[in-house]
Amino acid sequence: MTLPALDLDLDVFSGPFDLLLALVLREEIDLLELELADVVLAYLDHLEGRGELDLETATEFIVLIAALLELKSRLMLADDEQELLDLDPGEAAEELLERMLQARRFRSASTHLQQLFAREAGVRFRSAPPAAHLRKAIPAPADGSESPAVLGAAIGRLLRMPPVISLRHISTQRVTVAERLSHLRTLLRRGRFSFEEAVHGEDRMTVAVTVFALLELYKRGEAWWQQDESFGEIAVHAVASGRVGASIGASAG
Amino acid sequence: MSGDEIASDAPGPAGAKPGPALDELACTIEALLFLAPDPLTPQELADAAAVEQDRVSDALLLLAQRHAPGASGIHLRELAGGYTFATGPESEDAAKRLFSRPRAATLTPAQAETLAIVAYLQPVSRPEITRIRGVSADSAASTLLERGLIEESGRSQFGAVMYRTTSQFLKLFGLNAIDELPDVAQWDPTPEEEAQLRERLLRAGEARAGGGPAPASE
Amino acid sequence: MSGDEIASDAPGPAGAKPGPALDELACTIEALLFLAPDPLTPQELADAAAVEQDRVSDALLLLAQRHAPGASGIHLRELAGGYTFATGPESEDAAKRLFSRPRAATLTPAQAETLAIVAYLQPVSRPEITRIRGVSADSAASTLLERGLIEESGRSQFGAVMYRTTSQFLKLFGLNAIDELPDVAQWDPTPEEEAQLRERLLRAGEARAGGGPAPASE
Repeated sequence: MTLPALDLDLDVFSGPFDLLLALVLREEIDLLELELADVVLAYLDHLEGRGELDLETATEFIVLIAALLELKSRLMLADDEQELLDLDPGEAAEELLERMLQARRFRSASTHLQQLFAREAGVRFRSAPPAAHLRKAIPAPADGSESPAVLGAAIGRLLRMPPVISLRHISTQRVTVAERLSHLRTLLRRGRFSFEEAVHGEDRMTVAVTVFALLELYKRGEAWWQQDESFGEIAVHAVASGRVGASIGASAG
Repeated sequence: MSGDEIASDAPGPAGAKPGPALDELACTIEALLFLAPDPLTPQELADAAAVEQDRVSDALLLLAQRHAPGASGIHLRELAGGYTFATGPESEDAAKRLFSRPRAATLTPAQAETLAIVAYLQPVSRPEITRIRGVSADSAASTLLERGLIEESGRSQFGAVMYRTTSQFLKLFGLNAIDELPDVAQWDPTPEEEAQLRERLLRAGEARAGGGPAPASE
Repeated sequence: MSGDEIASDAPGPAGAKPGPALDELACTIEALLFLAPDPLTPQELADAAAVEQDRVSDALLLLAQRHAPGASGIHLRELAGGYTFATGPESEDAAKRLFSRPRAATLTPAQAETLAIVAYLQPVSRPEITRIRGVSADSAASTLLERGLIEESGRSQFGAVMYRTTSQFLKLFGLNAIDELPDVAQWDPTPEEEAQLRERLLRAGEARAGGGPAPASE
């Protein structure tokens, strides 16, 4: 199996994993709408269905999902992210714990609400309007009873710009598949390079996006790769025209 | 829990007749007549309760006694070939007082905002209002239309309905003409900005609607 | 469940209690509760009936007996800060057949969670809800708005629209007031569980700081 073939059926997306990644990276799917835990569960189900663990794809999956998690947490933390990055592990754990407890609190409260709602099943209210002659008794508010200042104040509130969010950190992190594709293609002109060369010194997000760009190259028949042992060097080869196929089938599974 | 029915042993007043007890079917028919906005025929009642029509007739007899003038404030009426509940003349004065009490909260925050946008920018389209507010203004706009405070005024070049305020609006706010609206300057957070009010409102609205990458800022 | 059940063991009116007779004031209050679309407070009832509030309380006690489950298909309920009439589950099958639609859609988990956050933290903004849930609440919030369970209540200092629950919410969830919801802290873990959780998080944090590969745990 290849990871991209992992089929997902989620609230906001249904289709193969690689398409999901592409849509997230192109910002066509809002990462905040995506329950990453569901993606992990789908993957575990898939593994269980196969009955064996393919280390290579498992590693790939972990790298990609970790990248998504990191990206998502950045999105969620946004403006106070800088401070959080400076936290020591203890403080970070406290912060995370507080958030987990809060989420759990309201998840339990929602269960309670569901029970209240179920207890009221079968209760109906009359919705017929009162008779016309009684409705006529409803008085119109007096002339001049509203203050125009209410309208001016509303416009004032609407004119207020939201505080500017610092994008400094995120924008330095932002890396697109297109960029990584062109980087890989440059390297490919040599015929062959190692994955380590392609991502040397880069952050994890860039590594993840590079993996994705590599998958894209493979899909388009421009490259194939080879890894002789787990966690060993990954050698990426350009596909000479005319020999698409055979060696790919052998090495990219 | 207080959502439950309340009960007590208060004795009934000496003179009045309690009317007959209701069986299960009569209770069901009573519930249906209470819920339905229009009269229901015996056939409709029989179908809903899944019983024969003559059993419905028996139940209606019980209900007619229970809901007779003097025994209840809700009367069973036969109207247009069907049955319905209605209140009688003896409670009309109280009903008129009930409906004529001044209503609290004349404008909700969403309505005030929508009305302000229409008042200051008119004519303005619904999509524009939504862009400025950052959230839908549909139900607020519908209520304002119903209350006669805004009205349609043609269509934009893209076919969206445009709104303007009405003379009813001027009366409610004690204005002689729309140019008597107060100058926004005193509420303007950045009065030094030169651009048109409309343009500035749209820009702020779009910034609120997610110019940023995240739900940050709260 | 079907009407057959009703047909097979209909108890004669002999067994059921008719409830007390209603005096004139109770009849008037009964009429007012029938006419009003929303729950009425004892004060509103007293004003409309032009009597003292303690007389209204007596009348409500009579009505509570008359309109108790088993005695009537129309039940007196204390909801959303006032009194109102409603039908109960025993007539739901017949009502479903008559109106050919179920009473109300259920709540999805996302809607219930969003509603819980609004109910406990109101007024609360959409970005705040998203932050707590960890996933966007936009579509859930829109549905709750459409269903009249939440409504706008002004804007935060940063310009985000804030939400609160409505009296429709209280009505549909069988609550008299929002403070009838249990303290949210009751669902917090025990101190031991919390300590364990903290320790696990700390270990994960140290592993991460130590430069190992990021553990993919959410």
